[in-house]
Amino acid sequence: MKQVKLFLGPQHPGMHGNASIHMYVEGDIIKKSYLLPGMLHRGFEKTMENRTWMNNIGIIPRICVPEPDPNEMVFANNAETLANIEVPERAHWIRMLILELARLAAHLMAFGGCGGPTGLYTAMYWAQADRDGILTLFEEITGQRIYHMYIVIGGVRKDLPKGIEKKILDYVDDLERRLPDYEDLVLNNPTIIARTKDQIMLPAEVVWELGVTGIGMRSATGKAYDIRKVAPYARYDKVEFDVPTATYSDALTRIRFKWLEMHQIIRIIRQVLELMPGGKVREKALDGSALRWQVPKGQVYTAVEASRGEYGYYTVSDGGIMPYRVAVRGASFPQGLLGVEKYLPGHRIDDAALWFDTMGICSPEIDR
Amino acid sequence: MKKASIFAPFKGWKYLFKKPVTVPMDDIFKHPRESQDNYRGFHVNDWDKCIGCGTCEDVCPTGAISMVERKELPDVDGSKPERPAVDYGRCCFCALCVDICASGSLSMTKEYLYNSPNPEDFIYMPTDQDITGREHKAGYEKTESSDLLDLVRKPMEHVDANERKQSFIEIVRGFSKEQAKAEAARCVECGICEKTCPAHMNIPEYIRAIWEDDLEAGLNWLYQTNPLPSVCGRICTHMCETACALSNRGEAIAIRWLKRYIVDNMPDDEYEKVVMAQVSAKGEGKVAIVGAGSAGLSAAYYLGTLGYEVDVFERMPLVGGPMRYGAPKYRLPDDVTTHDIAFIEKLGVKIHTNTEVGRDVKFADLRKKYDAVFIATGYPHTRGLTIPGIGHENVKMAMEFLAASTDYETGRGEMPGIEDDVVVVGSGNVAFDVARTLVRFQIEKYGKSSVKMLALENEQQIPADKEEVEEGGEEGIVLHLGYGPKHIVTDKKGKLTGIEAAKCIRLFDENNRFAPQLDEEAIICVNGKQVYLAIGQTSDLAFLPEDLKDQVKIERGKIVVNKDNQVRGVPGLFAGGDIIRGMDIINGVADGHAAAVGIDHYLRTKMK
Amino acid sequence: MNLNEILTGTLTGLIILVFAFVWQTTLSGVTRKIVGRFQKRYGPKFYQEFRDIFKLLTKTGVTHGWVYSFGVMMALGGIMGTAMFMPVMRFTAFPGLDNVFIYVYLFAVGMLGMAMSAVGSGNPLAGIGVMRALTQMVGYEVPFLVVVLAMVYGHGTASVSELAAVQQAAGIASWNLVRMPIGTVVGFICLLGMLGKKPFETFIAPAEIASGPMVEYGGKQLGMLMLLHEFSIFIEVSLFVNLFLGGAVTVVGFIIKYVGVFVLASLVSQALGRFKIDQVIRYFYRWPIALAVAQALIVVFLGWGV
Amino acid sequence: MNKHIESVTEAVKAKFDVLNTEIVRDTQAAVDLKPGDVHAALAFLKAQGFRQLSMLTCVDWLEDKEFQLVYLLFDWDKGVRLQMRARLDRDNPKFTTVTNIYPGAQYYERDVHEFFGVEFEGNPMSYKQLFLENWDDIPPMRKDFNSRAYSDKKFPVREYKKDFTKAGDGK
Amino acid sequence: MGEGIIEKDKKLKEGWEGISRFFRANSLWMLMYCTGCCAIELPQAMTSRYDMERLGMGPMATPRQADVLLVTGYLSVKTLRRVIYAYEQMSTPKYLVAFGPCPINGGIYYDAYAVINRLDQYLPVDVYIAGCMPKPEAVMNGFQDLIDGIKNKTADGWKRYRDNYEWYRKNQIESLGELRIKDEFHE
Repeated sequence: MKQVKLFLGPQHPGMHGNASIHMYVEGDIIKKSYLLPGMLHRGFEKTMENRTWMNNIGIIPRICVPEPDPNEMVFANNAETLANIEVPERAHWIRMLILELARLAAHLMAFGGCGGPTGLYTAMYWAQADRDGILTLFEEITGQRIYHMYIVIGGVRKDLPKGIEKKILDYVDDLERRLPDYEDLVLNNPTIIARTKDQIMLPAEVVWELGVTGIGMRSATGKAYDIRKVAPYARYDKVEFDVPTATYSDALTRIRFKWLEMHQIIRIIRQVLELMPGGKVREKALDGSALRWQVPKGQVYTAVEASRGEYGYYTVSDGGIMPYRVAVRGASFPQGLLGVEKYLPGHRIDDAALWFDTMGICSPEIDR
Repeated sequence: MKKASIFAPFKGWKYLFKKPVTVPMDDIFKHPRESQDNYRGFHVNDWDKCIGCGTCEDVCPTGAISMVERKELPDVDGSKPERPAVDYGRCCFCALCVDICASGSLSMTKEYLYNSPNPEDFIYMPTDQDITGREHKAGYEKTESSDLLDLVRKPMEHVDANERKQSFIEIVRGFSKEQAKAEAARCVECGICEKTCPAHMNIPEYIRAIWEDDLEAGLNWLYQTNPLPSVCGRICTHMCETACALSNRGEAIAIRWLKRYIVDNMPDDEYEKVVMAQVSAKGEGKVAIVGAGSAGLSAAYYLGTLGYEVDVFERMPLVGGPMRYGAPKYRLPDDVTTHDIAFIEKLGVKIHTNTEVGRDVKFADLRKKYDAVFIATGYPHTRGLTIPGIGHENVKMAMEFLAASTDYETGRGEMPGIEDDVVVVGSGNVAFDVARTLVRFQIEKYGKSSVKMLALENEQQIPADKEEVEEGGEEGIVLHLGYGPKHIVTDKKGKLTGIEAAKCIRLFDENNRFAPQLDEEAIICVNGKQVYLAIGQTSDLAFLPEDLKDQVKIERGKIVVNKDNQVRGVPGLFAGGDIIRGMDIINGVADGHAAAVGIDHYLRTKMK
Repeated sequence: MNLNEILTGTLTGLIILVFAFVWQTTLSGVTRKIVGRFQKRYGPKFYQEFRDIFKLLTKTGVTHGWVYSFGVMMALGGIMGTAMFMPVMRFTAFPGLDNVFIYVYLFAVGMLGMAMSAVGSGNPLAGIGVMRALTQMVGYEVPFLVVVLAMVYGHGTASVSELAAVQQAAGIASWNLVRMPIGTVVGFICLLGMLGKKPFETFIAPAEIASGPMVEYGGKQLGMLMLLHEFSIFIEVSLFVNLFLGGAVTVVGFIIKYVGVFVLASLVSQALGRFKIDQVIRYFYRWPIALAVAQALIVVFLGWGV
Repeated sequence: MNKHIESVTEAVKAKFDVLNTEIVRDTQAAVDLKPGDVHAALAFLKAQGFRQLSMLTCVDWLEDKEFQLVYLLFDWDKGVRLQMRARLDRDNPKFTTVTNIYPGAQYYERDVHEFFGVEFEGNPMSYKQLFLENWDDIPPMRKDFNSRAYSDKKFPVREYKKDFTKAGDGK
Repeated sequence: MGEGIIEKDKKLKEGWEGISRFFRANSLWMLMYCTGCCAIELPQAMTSRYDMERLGMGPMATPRQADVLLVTGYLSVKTLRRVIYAYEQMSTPKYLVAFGPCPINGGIYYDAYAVINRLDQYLPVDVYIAGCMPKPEAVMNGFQDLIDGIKNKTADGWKRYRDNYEWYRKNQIESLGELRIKDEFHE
């Protein structure tokens, strides 16, 4: 049979973000495929070497657009480790709140996003509308909807505004009431089940081979491989939550995991709001004005659990006012590049977009 | 977990009968929804508050802000006539500029709607209007936690009041390396201080050198404009710190202490290298300098570096003028002055002490023997007061007292005769110097101190430095502020018992001229056995020959000079320091430098 | 058939065409609003579809060779021709010529034109889309024809207007919906397939093959394609109304039935995902075909529903 | 302090010629190895439980004229992270692939090659451009590459014609 | 007489243009191409909360079908190349809306080696929307501006592109090297 070359993206309705999958198909079956990244390559790692430590907070959220806060968190955390800064207790809890809200927004987007490749646009409409509530909360807390620049070296930029706790609780209560609707619409929908059950498998060996993390890893290995549990940061060791695990990772499981995790996020948010102590929110331990903050020499890597998996920065400081080098580990780098090359072939064209979606691939963080 | 069923997805049809979550069209187009309180919208800038420091420009991670000079703005101390323009083709709305703004003038609105087909429309100079031109509400503003400036000065260690009262030990201990670096890191390099400094010292540059731990470069920067850094690092009036951008919201950078840190921590041999490295071309000519105060020494140094033959004539036995005979040793130890002067002398400058022009040397001879003459004789005399009883023998003059006390401290004279209960009239730095010196003497002589101060100015108007007032208070000086002296009170035996003063209602008249008005009803009497007058100083130009006196124009007690510090209408005669500007050490340094440049210029043109 | 009949027939056909266009385009807009409600929003104005179509027609077109250009014309012509034959209420342009099979064949002309044109554009995605469309057609045609044949057998006529008339005898009870409920369900599922509604949207599938056959259309050609789309919806829904819901005597009746069917199909579509093409075939060849055969057996052997 | 962190560094120290070790934080350590030991050490550590290569990256030490390869390993069961670092000669940056130990390294090696110019023998794919297209300069992440200059040369910047210096403008 | 006919012709043409503009303004189909980060607010604008369909705007799968090209934020050189392909494939009249600061003057990537600074060097832009990133309301107001621009004939970027094609092409090639490349670099 003749092989035809197809491009999934960069301009393609099924593509999340600006990337391209080159596929050679025979009939409907993909025989060979590659990801063409770099359409969103901005040279962030280089740009960061030319900005001061504080200035970097202003630009890095753009590395991962749907969930920008882990960027700020790992960057700040690296600098704090190198400079030995003790973050105030309250700031830890606010950071958790922000990270969980961001995770919730990202999960809603990804959960609704699976409606795109499967044709269930209603899920997307609903989820995006619910996500808007989080963005409004973010606007009130941090000052912007998408790029918050809120988690900074030494804590967080501002204290929570008055009365926000109630708004957050109202929002999560409201969302929790609607989660069963999502289950009915997506997870119990026979057409979606037909598309996703027992398909687009991710066996445990592949997880280890590629280095896939996050939901993919947990749904395949059956272990709670979540950095929040394995090596807790902030104050995740002080809150109770479950990590859904499974040993059979098909597309449906991975979509369902997002839904299950949303419940856990809501649980964490409630605990955070309940347990959050008072006090100051930022420790200014670096000397001088932000123009002259110097971080001591050292090399450190920090990773947090983003909605898509392990998200980390490797930061090198030579003691100057700018980082000497920052390397970004995008959570979707392994499954996005090597995964597409090795494990997408054999699937049908129809699966490519869904593969991309359920593996949790975010092209800006691959490209940087 | 519910079971999958074909009917499950249709349960969502219930939303057909519910109100949609959509924002109505009117809320988007006609009356766009208001953003949340904290929203980082477009910039607004309060031009009255803005000082044009350009810190926003420095911090902007995208290079979106550029400072634009505005001609209509006044170019005054503590600000620049520049205002930021924001390029919305760059801005990423991070609000770091708001967080760092030194004056707190920048903030953001809640506005978020702006679009245009013309890219030229996206650069804007924020005023109280943002780029949209619509009515707006305040959005993002900085808080204490988001502030990016370090507004608190690194604490400077001082000798405790009780300890320092006992002797003339230097009060300020100076920065350690860590403290100096940390203090230097606070600087935002706006350069506003540089304009205010009479000597226009390269303040941001030498602070940066400290921060980068490159003291040699720092010292180099210092000697570009100031050959008396050790002295200025201690007793400069530091107008730069008043102007400092950080002083708008917090404590100014300790520029004076940082300067002192450089000179104190530089080993002598390297120090000499830096000083000698300044020497450049060989100039031809001889210059006489009258007075070895700050202006005279500064001129001598720079003329020396230019290779001129310089002779300095000093009336007193020690070099330094007010540095030596004015400033008390607890502020300016003697060896510091010697240290600075030693390097100036190393350049080959000849200083003739105990040589008073007009008495030992004729001024007319100087004019003949030298190619140029620079007069910087300063304010050697205390201004008098015309009130009844002022001629009493126990009414003493500040300058004379300070000179005598220097002689005592340096072992050249007796302790001046002081009583155990005294009143100092005046509230300038000199008055405090007198008062605090008196405290030390009293403790040495009587074991306890009782010094009172009487001044016209009230607490807000007081001209002395804040730390002088604070430290004076710590040392037990009692202030009587806001009273003008009426007459000296004596008892029947003619012994001085105090001074009577009336409440001062007003210090300046409508034209802002000094014209104190006293309330004759509210009278107090401050008791004391001696009265020290420290209400200002005057110059002494008696040495000038008669023919010159006519040519030299004097306005309000100050000689009028042109921009090269040449006395107007008298070629070859230059003047500087207190006699042209009033009392200030850094003014002297600046004048000395300017005069050196002027003399160099004058001599070069003359030689040709 | 004399000239007079042909003339009046053509005139009626044209009126039906205009009606079809205005009606279906309006309804499409209204349905977008209803579907919007399901998605918790308001949706566009009800006349949005008109604006879309006219806008496309004012744009410049592109051509990818004569096969492409001719195919579009052929498809539009074929579908418009088919629409003219559709009995609406009591009006039939060409009485006696409204045999069910006429639609099947005439419809195929339109589909063929479109397939030709799409393949002619040279885009592999269009090729895949056409392949999928034809495969899907094979999928839904078989059960649908089985049900229709059973109906034809039961009622003894193949004329759509007559089939409709038969059902108007005794009110709702005589509708095929009641007489042949299993057949109606199969018919509705096949209608979803014909309309390209989810779960049978596979041949358009924007997220997979970027709207399939339509991938290379733009400007005027796309406008024509949209017109074609409206007409084919009209044909398919009217056919369903006539065959299963007893046609219509009055305008109100027709409109209610038509709206009911179309809105239901759209709502179902929005609540479901799309099948893969192999699943489509497997699906049609499992339940609908089994039910259709069962319905046929019931009609033929038990005589129920006749 | 995580109890495993020291045992791991000790084990590496015992087996290999370790240049330097450093405890970065309570769950993270760093070891500097000679380039020749990297493969053996990676294989050893993988057997010890470091089943994941989180990232492979590179640091350009321009003044030392060296490239530093950093292998970030993570043990998911113990929650311990290890930075394994080795320095290469900057003028001749060649190394051997580790894809036989960690297959996931393939694209990281490609990334490092693209942005630093380090060649990985045994990974033929690593020689091809990935993120960049028509790149016509030295590898961009090297310290001697000036991003601003390149941008200014290639992409014109807008020069606004608006004049703010006059009073009353900008309103 | 002849003049009368020309006059009438002109009027007819104008009338037709007016009608066309009315339809174009109220039915803008946008190309779903997320070129940069500002695309993250587009789903918000398009879905239930802001429901952009009310403006007659909807996403379209391919450039041929679309009327508006959205440059959502920065353009890396690699994307610029594809955006140019896409823009040239769209059938006229076509419009281009640029989001955020990056297409105006480089935004935060003004010194990045991989991102262009000024979009108007390469493609004509009809509306710029300020904000990083623009809120959905801002996006919709931007589109409203575009709609107004179409109605009063100011949004004519596609004509500019046609008339100054050489100039645009020259700039494109200067920054991109070659315009068309075969991106089969994997094989």
